[in-house]
Amino acid sequence: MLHADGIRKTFGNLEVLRGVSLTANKGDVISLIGGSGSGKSTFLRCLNCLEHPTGGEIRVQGEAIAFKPDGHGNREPASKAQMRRIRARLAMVFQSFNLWSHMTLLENVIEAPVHVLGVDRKQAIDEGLRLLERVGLYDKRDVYPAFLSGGQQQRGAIARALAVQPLAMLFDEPTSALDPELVGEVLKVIRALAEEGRTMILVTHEMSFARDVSNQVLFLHGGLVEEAGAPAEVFGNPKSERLARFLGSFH
Amino acid sequence: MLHADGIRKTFGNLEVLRGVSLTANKGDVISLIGGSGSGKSTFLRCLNCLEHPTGGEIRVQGEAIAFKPDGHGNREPASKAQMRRIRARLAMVFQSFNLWSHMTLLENVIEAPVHVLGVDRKQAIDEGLRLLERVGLYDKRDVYPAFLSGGQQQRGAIARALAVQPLAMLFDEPTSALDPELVGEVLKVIRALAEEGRTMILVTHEMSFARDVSNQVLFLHGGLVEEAGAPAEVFGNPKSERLARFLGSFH
Amino acid sequence: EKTRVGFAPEAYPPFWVADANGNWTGWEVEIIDAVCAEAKLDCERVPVAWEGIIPALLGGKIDMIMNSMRINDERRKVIDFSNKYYEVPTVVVAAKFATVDTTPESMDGKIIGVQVSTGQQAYAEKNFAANASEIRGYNTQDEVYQDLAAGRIDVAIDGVVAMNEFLKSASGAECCESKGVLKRDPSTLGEGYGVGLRKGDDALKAKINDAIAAIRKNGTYDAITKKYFDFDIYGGD
Amino acid sequence: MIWSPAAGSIALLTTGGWGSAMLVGLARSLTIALGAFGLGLVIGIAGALGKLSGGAVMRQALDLYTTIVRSVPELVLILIVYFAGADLINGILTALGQAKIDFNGAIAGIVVLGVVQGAYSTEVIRGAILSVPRGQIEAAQAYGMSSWLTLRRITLPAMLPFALPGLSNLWLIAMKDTALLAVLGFGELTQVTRQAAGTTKAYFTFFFAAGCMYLLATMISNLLSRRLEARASRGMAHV
Amino acid sequence: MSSPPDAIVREATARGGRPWLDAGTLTPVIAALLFGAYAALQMRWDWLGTYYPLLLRGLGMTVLLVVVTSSLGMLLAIPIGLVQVVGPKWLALPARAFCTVIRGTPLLLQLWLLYYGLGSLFPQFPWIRDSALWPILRQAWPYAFLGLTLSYAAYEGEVFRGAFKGVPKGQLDAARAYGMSGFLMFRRIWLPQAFKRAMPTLAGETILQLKATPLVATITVIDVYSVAAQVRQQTYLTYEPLLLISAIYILMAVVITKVFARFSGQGHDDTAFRKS
Ligand SMILES: Nc1ncnc2c1ncn2[C@@H]1O[C@H](COP(=O)(O)OP(=O)(O)OP(=O)(O)O)[C@@H](O)[C@H]1O
Ligand SMILES: Nc1ncnc2c1ncn2[C@@H]1O[C@H](COP(=O)(O)OP(=O)(O)OP(=O)(O)O)[C@@H](O)[C@H]1O
Ligand SMILES: [Mg+2]
Ligand SMILES: [Mg+2]
Repeated sequence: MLHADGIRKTFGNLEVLRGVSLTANKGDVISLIGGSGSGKSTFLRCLNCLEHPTGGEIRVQGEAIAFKPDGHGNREPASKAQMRRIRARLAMVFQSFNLWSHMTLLENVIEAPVHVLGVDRKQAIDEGLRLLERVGLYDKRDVYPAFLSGGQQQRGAIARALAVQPLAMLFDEPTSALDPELVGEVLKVIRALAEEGRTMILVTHEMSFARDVSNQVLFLHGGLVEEAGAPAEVFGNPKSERLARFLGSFH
Repeated sequence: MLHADGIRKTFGNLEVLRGVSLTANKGDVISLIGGSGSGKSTFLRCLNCLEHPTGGEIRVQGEAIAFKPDGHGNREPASKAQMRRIRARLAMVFQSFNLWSHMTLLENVIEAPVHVLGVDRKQAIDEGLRLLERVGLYDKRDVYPAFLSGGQQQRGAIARALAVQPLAMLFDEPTSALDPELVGEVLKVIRALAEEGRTMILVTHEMSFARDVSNQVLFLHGGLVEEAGAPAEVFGNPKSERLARFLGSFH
Repeated sequence: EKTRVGFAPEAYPPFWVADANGNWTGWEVEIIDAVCAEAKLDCERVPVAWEGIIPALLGGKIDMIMNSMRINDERRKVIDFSNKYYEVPTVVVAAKFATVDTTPESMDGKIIGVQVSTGQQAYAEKNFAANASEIRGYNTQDEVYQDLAAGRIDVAIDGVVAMNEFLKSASGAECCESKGVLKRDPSTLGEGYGVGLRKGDDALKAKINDAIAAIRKNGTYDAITKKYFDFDIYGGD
Repeated sequence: MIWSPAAGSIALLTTGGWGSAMLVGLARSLTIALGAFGLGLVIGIAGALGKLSGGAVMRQALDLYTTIVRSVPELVLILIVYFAGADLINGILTALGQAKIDFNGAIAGIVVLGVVQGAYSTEVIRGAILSVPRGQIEAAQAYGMSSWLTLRRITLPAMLPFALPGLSNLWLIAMKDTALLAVLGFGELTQVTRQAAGTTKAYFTFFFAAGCMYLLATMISNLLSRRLEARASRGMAHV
Repeated sequence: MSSPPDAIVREATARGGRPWLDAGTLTPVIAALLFGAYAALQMRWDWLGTYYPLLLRGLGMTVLLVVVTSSLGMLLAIPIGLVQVVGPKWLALPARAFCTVIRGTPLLLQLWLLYYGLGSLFPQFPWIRDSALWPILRQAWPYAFLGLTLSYAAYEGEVFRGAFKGVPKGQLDAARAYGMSGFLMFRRIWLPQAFKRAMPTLAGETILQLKATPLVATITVIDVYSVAAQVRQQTYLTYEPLLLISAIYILMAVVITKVFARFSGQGHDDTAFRKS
């Protein structure tokens, strides 16, 4: 359903991704792990074209994103309309949530359905309230993000993502900005989504969580996939020495 | 050497501390643990009068800090000179470092010795450079804090504290603002200080570290010391149910 | 097609007097009306700050200036003038106790106040600059009188009519008196007061000149003048 | 007599009709200020967007505009824009075979001050847009919003709390700058005050009264803008 | 006006983080050069020969006004800002009122009130009129300096209020924690940091002060603007004098920017504050 093939990305002279591939089928939960600066976030952002990959191909439900040269030695999406269509289906949950600060929680949730997908406002509100209830934030629907705790904001961001009925959800370190006490709360929601059969791709530092929830783990190192496989395999029996060292530094 | 006796502190109607006592002898390393909002920071700030305790007594090397009513229903130190003298000997390392941003690292380190203690500038610089070398920041002596990483700032703040040759050092969550990678770095410095026999009082969320480094642990809850004792005892065999639950949420 | 007559919206009695509703009255206002009526012009008065009044004429924002403007050589370089429609002597005024007359020597060490870009400023610059301690330029004549009364300037120069008006006022009567009439000096003090026109606007100029002559002849001019003055303000021919 | 006793001053304001003339002047000042501020706002939004996302040529041209306007005194700018602006417009109209237009009165004042205000608004709004956290805009992109939709739904409303303090300052400046139009002979508050003072010779009374009117207008504006700010930043945590 | 000073263009470029002299920079430079050439060839500049001594004198007065009033104003502004943050009510309220009144009324009106209002009260008192001060009080410049100083003090008082308030509490906590006395903390930590925060605003505000100086012409003080106005009135040239002094003001604004850039010095920025 979502294929990335040989994604490369350079920033100036810095080669961050040197050919990273990934295939996500419906219901897959894929974790990306790796050291700081290994390009996990960059790869995730390439998937929905927030960064324009320097090379490689991205296909969503068989449709390849078309690129053209951007005149500065990089590529950019050839059709803005296509890019927007695809983005709207790959909902991203940011590490720092990025809820829109001038909108209440409910307004955040219905914004994209109403203004991007053209859903009827009334219907979007019904659906939005249902989703907020689902993540336990029904009471907070009229509150502005600044007045929510980190964990509540994170769950709000998840509701916002769910509201566009995404093909796949992209999570960038969904818990790293949270208190240890809030981590559990958010992981619970993600785990529930996984059990529902949602397609998810997540960058995470929580190894135990990655092991728990995902059916595929990719270890990025030096801009390449150093090792990939089922979590039991990757965590239980790391083949690469680097992965072993990386896992050793966690307890 | 440092005694706090029945410290109480209320903010408006909020009773944050309801009688907390602590005795630190030379070479003691005391960890304060407890849930968020349990008053750990407040207690630490009471020790050097950054907050004026509503009740209780503080004695430093046998000398009690004298208080008088401040006219707003609280107390304030009776003698500013005494308070300043005592503060200068209880060096505080803040959670957010609070290095003075308009001074280079070296200037930060020599500021209090030169301007508060009246040490000769030349001598203060010599000592300051020695301390910066000790925390591995000799190269960064002429850099402004904004250009240092979190861990470097934290170590700089420790050097600044050491420069006043404190009787005791007060640490407020010395690692919580740091990357996991930087935590180790700072903990190493603190451990070295502990091995030198420095008196330290620290607020921390790192249970493993508290266990490792301290000879006394205080668990604060509801404005009171819920449990106190040697780390082996407190961690290994918590008597209070609350402490057990609190420790359970860590792994 | 309207003819726009530029004037500086400042009190200059008895030529220009404003009331609170923004209506202007005064000798010159009535003369403007009479001239326009005579010349069959549909006139509209347009307020323009004095210091920008000639640029406004040149820039086509107004078509003529009727605002007690002296006809002098300096101005003739850039604009054209109608024949004069009045002329009064220029006088020197100072505090009663001051020993001042119209000679440069008597101006030694004095502060002279004049309105900027007027004939009297040009006269002062030309004749008194060497002696006076300062020639202070004001935006309005009214401010000159104010500072004269306050004793912040020693000497003021202005046409005798406006000056008399000031000397009749409470503050003027208290402090000051006329110290003499300046000699005629066409290059600075000019040859009377005329209507300022754009160069080449000869048709309008002819109309105005005819109208001035006509109202002089048919008695309108004298009728208006009688309301304000007990002498003939036209001056000699 | 320059310093009239209070009773006399009040009598001057109420009986001579000068008091109401000043109120009319104030109304004209406020009208011009409002027009200029509005025009400035339009220029400002366009200018800020041009500076942030326009081509190199446009950015440089805008930089030139804001730099010049912000370092040349308003008094000079007003004269330049008033004279050159009218010449330019009428020159163009003549070249097109149209009749000249009358570039006088309130419209001129609004255009002149609006061009000056526009330069400042450009910088205020540009700064405000830049203070919108990048993530807010990225989130909009991630949900497939087009640039225009992002601008309308996210960027502009989100920048408002940052822009409002600067904009309310600009409004106060617009109000006070109308006083400078006196150099063009406009009958706004300052001009009326001068006439009143000149005619009645009660200088202190009228200058003081005008000062009070400006101050009152400022304080009311402050009150309103504080309300507006509170409303716009209702989503921001109070610190 | 001749070509805009390179420095401004470069300034503008540096701010945008763009290289100096790309295609975009060339456009306005070329436009300015063309305009400069037009101005030089098509406009009249012969009057410069006659008026340059006056222009220089006026320029001197303008520079003096800016330098003196902003220095004095700054000295007033610091306490005005400070008492509003930490002062007792009886000091904070008057300071607040002072800022509101001055900022809420046009400077033009303030100058008139001072010169024609206050200034003309003095001569009514014989003991002032006969005093040694009278020769100074009857001049216009004292009122110009006073008016501009008060205005700068009020605007900058507001800036300093924000700057003092903006210094993070933690910075002061740290100073207290090391036993600094109130005054030492003010001198060593609070004031320097407030200054750093105020600096960028101060540069802009000082340019505003420069731009306010022409108003003194309305109370008969001869600054560079009033000389240009005189030239306009005497030569009836509409544009040339205006363009010349525009160029002069732009140059002065560049100098002010540079001077403040030097003062605000090197190194640190606010990122440390943002982290916490
Ligand atoms: N816009 C950019 N311009 C230049 N370099 C960039 C940019 N974005 C990221 N990089 C660089 O690319 C590298 C990979 O960054 P990325 O954020 O993808 O790492 P990461 O694996 O997500 O790390 P972390 O775990 O710390 O979030 C880093 O060296 C980073 O400095
Ligand atoms: N200046 C203050 N005014 C009012 N309430 C305060 C103030 N400082 C702290 N509090 C309150 O006192 C309580 C204890 O705060 P404190 O910062 O000491 O907690 P803590 O144990 O350090 O928590 P954490 O682990 O989250 O840092 C909290 O409820 C807090 O809201
Ligand atoms: Mg990342
Ligand atoms: Mg704390």
